[in-house]
Formats: sequence, C-alpha cells, structure tokens
Amino acid sequence: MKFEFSEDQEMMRSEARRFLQKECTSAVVRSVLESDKPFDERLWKAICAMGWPGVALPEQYGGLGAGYLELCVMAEELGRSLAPIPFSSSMFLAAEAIMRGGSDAQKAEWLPKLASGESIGTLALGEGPGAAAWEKCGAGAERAGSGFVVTGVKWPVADGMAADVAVVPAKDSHGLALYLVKLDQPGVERCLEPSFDESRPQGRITFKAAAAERLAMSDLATLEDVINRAAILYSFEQLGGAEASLNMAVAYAKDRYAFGRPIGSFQAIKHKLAELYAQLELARSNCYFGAWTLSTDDATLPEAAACARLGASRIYFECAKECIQVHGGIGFTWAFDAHLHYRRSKVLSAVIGGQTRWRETLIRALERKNCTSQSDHSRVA
Amino acid sequence: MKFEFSEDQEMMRSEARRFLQKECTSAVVRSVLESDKPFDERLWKAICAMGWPGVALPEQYGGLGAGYLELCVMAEELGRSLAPIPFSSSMFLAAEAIMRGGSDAQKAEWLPKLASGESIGTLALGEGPGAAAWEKCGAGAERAGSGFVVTGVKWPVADGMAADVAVVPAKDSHGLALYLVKLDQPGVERCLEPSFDESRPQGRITFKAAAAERLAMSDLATLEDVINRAAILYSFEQLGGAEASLNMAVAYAKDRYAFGRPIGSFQAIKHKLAELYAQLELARSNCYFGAWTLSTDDATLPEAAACARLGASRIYFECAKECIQVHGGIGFTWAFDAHLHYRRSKVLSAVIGGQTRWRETLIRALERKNCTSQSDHSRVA
Amino acid sequence: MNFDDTPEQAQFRAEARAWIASNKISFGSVKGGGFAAIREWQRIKQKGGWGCLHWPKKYGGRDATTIQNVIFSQEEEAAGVSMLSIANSITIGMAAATIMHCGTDQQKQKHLPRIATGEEIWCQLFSEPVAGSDLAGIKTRAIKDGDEWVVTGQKVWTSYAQYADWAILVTRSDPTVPKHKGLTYFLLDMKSPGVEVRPIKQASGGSDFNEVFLDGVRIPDSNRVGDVGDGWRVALTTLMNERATIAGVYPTNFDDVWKIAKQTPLGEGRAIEDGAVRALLADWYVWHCGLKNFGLRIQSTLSQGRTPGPEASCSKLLLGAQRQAFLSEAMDLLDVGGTALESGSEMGLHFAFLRVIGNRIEGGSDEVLRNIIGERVLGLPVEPRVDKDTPFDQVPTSRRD
Amino acid sequence: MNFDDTPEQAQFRAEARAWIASNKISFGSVKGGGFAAIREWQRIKQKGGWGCLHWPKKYGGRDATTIQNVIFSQEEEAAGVSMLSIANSITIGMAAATIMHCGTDQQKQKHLPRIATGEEIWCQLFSEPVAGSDLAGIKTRAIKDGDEWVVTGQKVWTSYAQYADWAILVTRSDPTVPKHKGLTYFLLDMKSPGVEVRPIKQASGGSDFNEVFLDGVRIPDSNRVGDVGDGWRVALTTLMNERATIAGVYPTNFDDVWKIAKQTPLGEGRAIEDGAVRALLADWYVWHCGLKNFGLRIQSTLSQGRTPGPEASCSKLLLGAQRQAFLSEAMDLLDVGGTALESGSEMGLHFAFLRVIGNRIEGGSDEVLRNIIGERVLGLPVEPRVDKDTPFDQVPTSRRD
Repeated sequence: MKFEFSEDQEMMRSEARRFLQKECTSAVVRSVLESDKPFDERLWKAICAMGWPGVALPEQYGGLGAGYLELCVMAEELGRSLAPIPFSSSMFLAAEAIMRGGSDAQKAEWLPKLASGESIGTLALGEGPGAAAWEKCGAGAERAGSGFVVTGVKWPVADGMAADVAVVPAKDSHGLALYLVKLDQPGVERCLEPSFDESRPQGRITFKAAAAERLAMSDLATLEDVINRAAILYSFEQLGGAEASLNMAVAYAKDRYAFGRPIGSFQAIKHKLAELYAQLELARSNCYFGAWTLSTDDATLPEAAACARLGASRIYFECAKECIQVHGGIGFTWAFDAHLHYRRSKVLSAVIGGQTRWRETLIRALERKNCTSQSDHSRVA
Repeated sequence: MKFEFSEDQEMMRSEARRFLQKECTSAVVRSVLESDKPFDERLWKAICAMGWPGVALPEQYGGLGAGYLELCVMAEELGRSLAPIPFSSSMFLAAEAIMRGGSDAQKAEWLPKLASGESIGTLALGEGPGAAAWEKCGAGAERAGSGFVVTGVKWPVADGMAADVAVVPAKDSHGLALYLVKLDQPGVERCLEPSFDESRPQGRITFKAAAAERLAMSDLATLEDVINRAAILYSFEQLGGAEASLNMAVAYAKDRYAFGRPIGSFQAIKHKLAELYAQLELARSNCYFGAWTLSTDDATLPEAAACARLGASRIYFECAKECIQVHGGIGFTWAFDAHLHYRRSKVLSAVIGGQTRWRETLIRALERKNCTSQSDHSRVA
Repeated sequence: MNFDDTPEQAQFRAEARAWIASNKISFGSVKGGGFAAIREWQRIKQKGGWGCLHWPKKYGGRDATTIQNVIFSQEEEAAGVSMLSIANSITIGMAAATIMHCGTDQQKQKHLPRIATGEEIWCQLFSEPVAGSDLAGIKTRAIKDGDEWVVTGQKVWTSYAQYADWAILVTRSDPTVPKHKGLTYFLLDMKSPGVEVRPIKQASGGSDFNEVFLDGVRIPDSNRVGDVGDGWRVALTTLMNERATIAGVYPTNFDDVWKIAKQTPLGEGRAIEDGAVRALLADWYVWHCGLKNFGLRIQSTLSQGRTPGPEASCSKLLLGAQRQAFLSEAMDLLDVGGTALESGSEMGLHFAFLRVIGNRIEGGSDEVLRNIIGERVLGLPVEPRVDKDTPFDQVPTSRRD
Repeated sequence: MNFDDTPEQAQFRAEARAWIASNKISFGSVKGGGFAAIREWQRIKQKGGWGCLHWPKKYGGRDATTIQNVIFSQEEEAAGVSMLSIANSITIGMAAATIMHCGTDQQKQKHLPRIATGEEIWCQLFSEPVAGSDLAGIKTRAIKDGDEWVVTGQKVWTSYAQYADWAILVTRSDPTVPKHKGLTYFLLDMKSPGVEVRPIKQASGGSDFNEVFLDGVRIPDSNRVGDVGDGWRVALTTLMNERATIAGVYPTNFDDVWKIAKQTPLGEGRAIEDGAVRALLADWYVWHCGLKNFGLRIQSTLSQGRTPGPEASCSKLLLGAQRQAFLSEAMDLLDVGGTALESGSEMGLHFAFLRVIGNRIEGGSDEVLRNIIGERVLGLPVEPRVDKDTPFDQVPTSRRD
C-alpha cells in the first residue's frame, strides 16, 4: 500500500510551490483584493502556459492526462499561496461538470479551451443566501428552436466576472438540469457582487432567456456528483491555506518575544498550535482518502468527499482565526496577511455549500449505505 | 437593585455548608454508592429535623415559608456536598407538582408530610431512553369507582425506591394528566434500576391498575410548569457540584508539583481552570436570573429556566470532567472522589430531560414570544 | 433579589431622565458631528451638573455614588445618547481617574476642569509594537534634559489620537534596571512638536486605532505623574480603570441570528425549522443571557457600594472567541450566499465577523485575561519569570539575543 | 496512492492468513484462559516461526520488515485473535525492544528466547504517585550493596503486574545530581522477595492497573540495563516503543451512536430525524474517518520502510477528549433514560463513558502530547525549566519546599 503522494507528485508540488512563492506573492493577491480586477491575469497566463489547469484532463481534450492526484497537489499549492485566479471555478467546477455530463461534442468544444485557459468557466450555483435544496432552484430553462434558453438570477457566482462560460443548474419540465451558457451574449447581464474575500471576486449573473445548451447527462445526480468531486479538490485548496496560516503562526511564535521568552514557549500558544497541527493532520488524512476515491472512482466517494470537505473547511477557518490571535494586534491590521486567509477560508467553505449542507449530505450518503461505516474498529471498548 | 442573595440567605448557606461538610462526607456518599440502600437515612433525618425540605413551602402546609431563593441556596449546598438523599425528587418535583396542581385537600394531605420528611415523593417521568415529547407518554389512566387507576412502566425514576408517593404523568381520555399514586399498594411493583450514579439510586416502577388520585390542575401545561420550576432548582444543585469540582481541581493544582513547579503555574492547567471559572460564573448568572423569576413568578420563567438548566448542566459536566484531568491518574481511581461528580453531573443533567430536549424547550418558548429577547444590547457592532 | 431602585435611587433616576430628555443632543445636531458633538454633550452635562458625577465637588463633581453613575449611564442609553459619552470614556474613565489618584495638585487644577467641560479630549499612549500583552516591555525612551524630558519611540493601538488634545504616556526612563522599575509616566500635549499620528487600517477595513510616532518630543518635568521610575504603578491605576470602562458593552448579535434563521432557506424549509439551527440558537441565547445576567451581577455589586474585582473580566473573556464562533455559524447558515455582500451587509454580518477578531485582542487578550483570572481570582501560582529581576536591556527580545 | 500489497506482501499475507487459520486458538480454548491463552498463542506462533517476526534470526525472529509485522497483525485482527497478541505488547513491544537495544549479551541470551516462547510475561514499573507526566521525577530509590542493589519505593499504573514474571524498572540511584542524571534501569524478577502487587480500582469500576510496592527488593547488578545514572536514556528507548504500541487502536463508537440515533425516540419521531442529531452524527463520522485514515497514513509510512516520528501522537491526542465529548452527547440523546443501566449496558455506553476518562491520561496525557507535538514536531521552544539543572533532592516537590 502507499497512502501518500508519489515522488513524482511531490516533485511536481515542489516546483509548483517554488513558482508560486515567487510569482504569487502577497502583493499579487492584494492587487486583486484592493482593485476591481476579477483576477490576476499575469499569474493566470503563466499558470496556463505551464498547463496546470489541464493536469487531470485527458490528453485528447488538451490536458496533461496526469490524473486527479496531481490536480489535488496543485490545488493544495494554489490554496497555500492564496492564488487570485479562477483555477478552481474553471477546473473543479466547469471542467468537471462537462467531463461528467457533457456529450463528446461538448467535451471536445470546451475542455481544450478550459485546459489552455483560453476560456474560463464556472458553475453558477448560488441563488442568494441559504442552504435550500439544489432542486429548489429558481432558475428555469425551456426549449427555444433547436436549443434552450435559461432565465434566472444566480449570485454569488465564484469568478462570475472572469468566466466566459457558466454551467447553470436550471429547472425544465423534467426537473433540474445543467445548461452551458456563454456569458458574452445579450441575454446575460452581470455585475460584481462584493465579496467577503475580494481577492476572489464573485459576480451576480442575470439570465434573461439566455441561449443555452443542455449538458448531455444532466440531472440532479450529475450535479451532486460534480459537487462531490469538486469538494475533494477544494478540500486540498483549503488544506494548503490552513497549513500556510498555521506555519505563519508557528514562525511568529518562535520569533516574537514577550516577558523575555519566545511566545511559543508559553503553553497557551504552544498547545493551541499543537492542537491545530493535530486537527490539520486528521483533516489531511480525510482529504487523502478523498483523493484516493477520486483517483479510483471508488463507490465511497460521496462520504469521503463530505468528510474531506467538512474537515478541511473547519480546520482552515480555525488555523486562519488562531493565526491572527497568535499575532495579537498586528494580526488584526490590514497590512498584515493573516486576514487574507481568514477571508479566503470563509469563501472557500461557502462556495459549494457550507457545513450545514454538507453534514446533511454526509448523513444521507450514510443512510443510503445503511451505515456500513468504513471501519470495524468502531466498537465499544 | 440587588441581584445577589441577601445576608440572611448567605448566613443560611454558611450554616448549611458547615453542617454538610461535617455530616455529608465522602464516606456518607460512598455508603449509598457502594450499597443497595436507596439513600442515607441518618443524613435525611437530620436534614428533615432542621426543616430544610419545607424551606419554601407555606407555613400552613408545614413549611418554613421562607421562599424559593432560600430553597435555591439549599439546593446549591446539597449539590456541593453530593448529598445522597431524595431531597430534590421530593421537593423540586413532587412537592412542586402538588403545589402547582393539587387541590386544597391534596395540598393539605401531602405537603406537610413531604415538608417533614415523613413521606418522600418523586415524579415518575421517564419511560426508558429518548427525548420523546412528554405527551407521547405510554402510561394510561382510567376511572375506577370514585377514583382512578394507572397502568404503565416508568423508568428510570429518581429516588424511585425511596419514595412513598409518586406524581405520575399518564394519559386519560382528555390527554396527559398527573396522578398521585401511593407506592405501597398491590398495584405497584418496583425494583432498583442500576444507575450511572449509584449514589443517587433510581427505580423502575410498574403500575398495574394502581389506585391513583388525579391532581386537580392537571394537564401538559402543568407538567411543563412543574418541570420548568424544577429546572431552576436543579440548576442550583448542579452549580454547587460544579463549584465543588472546580475548587477541588484548583486546590490540587496549587499543591501538586511536577517539573519542580506547582502544576497550576503551567498555562495548560491555569488557563483551563480560568476558563471553567468564567464559564461557571456565566452559568451562575443565568441561575440567579432563574431564581429571581421563580421567586417573583415572572413571565420570563420558561426561558430563564431553560437558560439556567442548559448552562448548569454543561458547566457541571465540564468541571467534573476537567477536575479528573487536572488530577491525572489519581483522578481516575475509584478511591478518589472526582468521579462522584462526573457521575452525578450526568444523572442531574438527565433527570428532567437532557440538553437536546431543553434546547428545543427554549426555542419554543422564544418562538412563543416571537423573540423579544431579554436585552437590547444585541445589535451588530 | 430585586431589580427595584431604592426611593433615593428612583428619585435620582427620575431627575436624570427628565434632565436628559430636555437637554439631549445628537451627533447630527452639532456642527462638525463626531468629537465636536462629544465635546458639546460633555459641556452641556457639566453645565447642568451631570458631567462628572462621581468627582469630588471641588473639581466640579457632585461626589455621587457608583450606582448613581450607573443609573445616569442607563438613562443616557435609554435616551439614545450613550455613544456621545462612551467615546469620552478614555478621557473621563482613564486619564482623569489617573490624574485624580496620582497627579499633582497643579495637574489636577490644570486639567480636571477642562476635562469636565469637554475642552480636553485625551488618548492613551501605552502599547507599542514590541509590547502588547507584555506592556512593561515598552521601549519608548525618555531622557532627562534639564527641566524637560526628551521622548522618542512609537506607540500603537491608540484610539482617538487624531482628536485628542492630551495623552497619558508611559515611557522607559532607565533601561538598566528591571523592566517594571525603569518606567516613568507623563501627561503629553498632543500638539507638541515631534508628535505624529497615523491611522492604522484594520483587517475589518475601518480605522479605530492609530500609530503615534514620538520623535524628540519635549515634555516639561512638571507633566510627570508619580516619581521617576514609578510609572508602572501609575499605569496600573490607569489599567484598573480601563477594565471597568470596557466591561458592560456586549454586542451578542442574538437578534441578528434569530432573524437570519427565520428568513434563510434550508433544505425544503426555513433554517429555524432545522434541529441543528435550533440548537445553535439555544446555545447562543444561553450565552447571550449569561453575559447580560453577569452584567446585572456587576451592577448589583456597584449598587451595593462595592467595587468589582478581577472576576469582572469573565465576561470580556467569554465574549470574543464565542462571538466569533457563533458568527461563523451564522455565516455558514447563509451557505453559498453567505459571502456576498448583500447577505452580509443587510445584517452588518460581514463587518461584525471581521471586527470580532479584535475583541479577543484589544483591552487584554484572551490569554492575558486567563492569566489574570487564574492568578488573581483563583490564586494559582505565577510562572517562573526570566525577565522580572533582570536589567531591562539584558532581557532577550528576539532570537538573536 | 493505492491500498494494494506488492506481490511479495501479498504472498506473505496469504501465508500468514493460512497459518493463522489452521493454528488459531481462543481465550476459551485454553485452560485457565486469560494470560494462559496469551502465553499459549505466543508459544504456538513462535513454534510456527511467527512469534517475533521483526527480531534478528539469532534470537528466534526472521528479520521481517515493519510492513510484514503490520500485515501479520492485520491478519490476526481479521481472524479475531488480535486480543491474544495485544495483551502481550508490553512484553514484546517494550521490554524485549529495550533489551534488544540496550541490554547486555547475557540479558539477551537469558530473556529473549523465553519471551519469544511466551514463557516470560513482562510489566513496566515506571510511573509513581509523585511522578506521572514528570516521569524523570521518580523517587524509588536504588542503593548499591556489594554486587546487588536494594530497591525501595512505590510504582503505579502497572498493567498486568499480577501476571508478570519480570518487569522493566526505573529507579533513582543518585538523588544528589540533576533529575535526569541520577536514574538507573533494571530488569526485575517479579518473584523477588519484597515485591507486592495490589490492583487499583478505577473510576470505571474495573482494575486494568496495579500498584506495585517494592520494599528492600534485591536486584543483582547483572540485571542493570545501561550504565549507572544512564537510566533516562534507556527509559526513553522504552517509551519510544510505547507510543508505537499504543497507536492504532481507536474505538470511536460511531456504529454505537448510529444505532442509538436510529432507535431512540426524540420529539415526535426518532433521534436520527433531527437536524442536531444528524449534525452530531456527521461530525462524529468525520472524526471517526479522520482517525482511521490517519492510521492508514502511519501504515503507509511503515509500509514504505520509514519510522513514524512524534507526529504519530496526533491521533492519540485527538482520541480521548473528543471521544468523551461525543459519548457525553450520546448519553444526552437517551435523555431521562440515559442514566439507567439498561440503556447504557445494551451499548456498553456507560462503561465506555467512564473508561474514556483514562484515554486522556494513560500513555501520555493530552497535556504531555501537546508539549511533544509543539516542541518536537513544530519546533517550538521549551519552557524555562526550574528543575533541570538542580540536584534532584533540591527540586521543590510541594508547597512546603
């Protein structure tokens, strides 16, 4: 057995990390945070030039064909560096939806463009506040000529201003389905939706009988499948951010002196950081298992995805929050980077639904299995 | 304003504490824990001789007529000393039920006996595991001659083996009602129900057409009212236990040395105890407010009772649990008293329903008020 | 237990209420708003005899009891003018209190009357980038030069520095003695040459605080409070009053989350129908009431003529981290939509969720408060100190030392 | 990532499985049960060549790799015989490992073969009433007398002392030097005069542990392990192996709470229909899987031929307190009925809820593990030590000192 990344994958990670340390500095993140630009184009272009977006896509669609484990590694490093680019929206959401639900023609049309970065995609999931069941979606679709038109308002949409194409859940006469909608058409209006984390801008997209194409495999199950798979990928992005904030806190605890001692020698700080580290390793373990199910299409993917997402969402917020606390006053300043993780952690934990929704998703998955839990260690002792 | 106990009440507390320190030692608690006796008779008799059970009952019913605040003080001291006697079952539950629901004749028959300790009462509330709605009770009552008979099984019943009379919720044709049942009759069988805390034994009582008397005011609302009022009284008993375990931990943290220092000088211990103290003071504050509503029959009693109970149940368990942890290995021995509080805290937090039930009770009370929360500090700042 | 005023208290309350009703102003009603209004409200109050209730008569007060002070504050709050007074609490509660306790007669004569009338607004120059929780570790240097001191250094986390006329200031006058023994305390005219105020932008976007740079600022020795080297004792007097000042204002956001729970969809219905949300609301309400009722106990202590001790820090300790955790849950209820500004701004939720970060740090961090409660309330022993008896300039302040 | 055996591993696993299937015994199948069965299983395993897989061939092992050891344990577990081996882990995992690393040739010759065949069961005499987390603070005194040592003191928390033939023992041979420098390590024949074993009754009712009183017990110098005064280093060898021994067995009770949630009434329905209960179950499952998957990562490390470091303590740290909190919630779901034995015993819930108290203390308390992770994994600096360089007999051990 080998329940860890391979040497090749770790080498890919090192290269990615080196590149991002140099090219995705805090100044780059802040250039998006403090402006109206939807993402950092220079960084995005460099990353696309290296082929990262297509790392898991088959070669026939312009990808590198490496696999999902490699994509997880990339996600972790992008999360660590707070990369202000539409990578996850385009690849975890749009490309996944097209891979899972698209016809051969749809795949052939869109995947190469997404892999190369020529087009940016997203999933227009949200319809305002609340964890309403996906099937209660308010957007509607109907036939128009040989195609469809979609009408409705979606907000917030991650990278909604950056995207060229959106996968849009909308109801038609058969129930919920997924539609591909190009965003540069008259039936689409969009505006920036100010976000809790302005370094990952969101949009509000109004569809008024916008021309749309129906994804070939396109129902609630497809949507759920796409979201489950995205959850695993996002969980690695979250993991990277969590580790970055924890490392920032640990470094400060060694450097900062109070009462004549490094503050990390005080148990109040030391034990807090040790506890976070342990929690992070537990969360990481669930992410790894998720990655394995993703790479093997294992039947336990739905539970594994929920475990990865719930753990990673929680630990990223905890690490970001306590990183600020360890820093004290300076951590609470705009100029210091700790709040970037605080903001990012909340946006990533909301983007495909929050904890309330995912807890329910997990329990339903377990109910379907009638609780054959993953382990048999689970007995009273 | 004076939101604290009066000097007289504090003097009564000092006397009670002195008495209990002497007469309710750990050996007395263990004499019940480690035997089959339903309570410590010597202690109970001494306490009855001083008139404590009747402290809040009107003088016309043999009480001292002092009031509920005095009863709260007593409850706190009894909780602190882990008193293995049926005080709370008899007074917080049975006497309260008769006071709230009984006819003049019923009051005149039973309250003097309960006040003097000649009779012991209880409320036979439980019907096995789970927080089913009270009105889903399985026991039934029907007319028989001039009276009623009750049939059903109640377990666990606090002080079920000690009690002479029980107030029994049972369903009749009008719905849920409360019945007074003498327990020394052929229609009643009972056995010891082994309990998580054997120093407060519980019983299983089987009623087979047992002769019963209906309480005059006797419906679900009465039962809820009785339980709400009892919740405040129990919360003081819990508060006393919480403070006793916290004090035990603090004393040990000052005395026990490791690494050449008292362990209480380590932040791991110091901060844990400080946090518990603060939580305890918050819980205490809610108990005080509950006591005030009880003493004035204020309309906010239901919410105040839930707040007192939820806070006190939680902090007692936390203090008992962490008291053991601070003691390390010795805390985990049978011979050491810390586990007595661990056990007691769980029994007291279950006796009139657990946290799951009380959270729901609280939210329903707030919904009824349409959320006019107690304070107007509650605004975003 | 009762929440009733005594007859004397009731009469005092009635007078206060009547006076406030016929004299009150608002931020909007004074030209310039902000501190202009705050100064004006202080002036009006003092003119009416309500400005500095608890001060001795000779300084313009009326020797009021603590509970009378509390009652007046309650009536200000009920009348919606409390924000006009709270912003002045550093001046009245900390600077004036310190001058009153430790100042010279000359200092009292000079400042107290002008504080009473709102002519002087004060700020507090204590914390430094290198000295937050470890306040006695400050480095701002004061060097005696004839009848003056020359002060150079950097202070931080100073509220209202941009509006203040004067400041209370702690400096290091002797770095060769142990840290607590080489401090000296001054009153600083903020218009002195060499004082520069720069706002700090917070993670939450706003700027509640400033940095204050002191570059060769000259302070006459007559502005020294306490002896040379006795600044720590004077600073403790100020801090004791700070805790009393901070206690009592507890935004819990319970009403906000209740509203969110009622309005927000969840599954097939509304969030408030869900058991987990109900449990959250219940825990939130218990905490909300706990803070409120704890506050009532502190008020009761004051009302009985006693002074609350360090145990009053409990509510501050239990405010920040819990509020942050709850607000995080509230954000989560909004799900995908929770990060969009509209859902946030409607409730002030995003701002609260960012601002709460500061609650755990400002006015005594959670860690400092746990030490205080552990040591001063529970009597637990202090940690071994490596810095206490060492000359300050030999105490390690970085890994290089 | 894959969970597949290599061809070699698969073959090894097949052999192990086949051998276990045709040789396995049970507690019930051996007269006397308990340790008689444990000894017998060890004897049978060694006879078949499976007794001490990772030992060198010359001591009766087969130089197996760590992953082969893991595979054999997995197969023992799958065959339901793992309890017969786990109870012997102190003997094999700690005593034998220490003898192997630090013992003399004579000690190895004498004990290892008898350990391999189950003839010797060992226990560990380390902790004392005065020295738990601070293990180096032990007081049990060893005084040299000719070729022997005379040992007097009290040990505690000793599992299986009543069954053990031998013990590993740490003593203080010199109290006048700093604490870590005055310790000496011995192998003790438990049948020596002056050894008395008394069971400790736990808060949970059972007696998993003993006190062991040593009164003038004589130990030949040839039973000393390591140099005089070098006992701390030897003890650390033992403890490193203890953590490896404890890791991996994690009862999470998830299946139990799932059953409770499905069966237990709540409101008008069943507990599992309630949102708060579903949230609890979800959090419980995430934790359950986290521990399981963390264990897989440790296995993967072993499988790759590497040794897990102190970070392996994470799962032990996250086990106890969380399990206790979850079990408390499970008790709460049972409501009024939760404290009655029937509802508890059905699920083993009451026992688990009491026994879990020990999870946070035994084998390294939560506080000790946080220090280890903080210092050895994250590299955070140690606290100032008041006891490290002081002669042991001058280190304060009570308020009187």
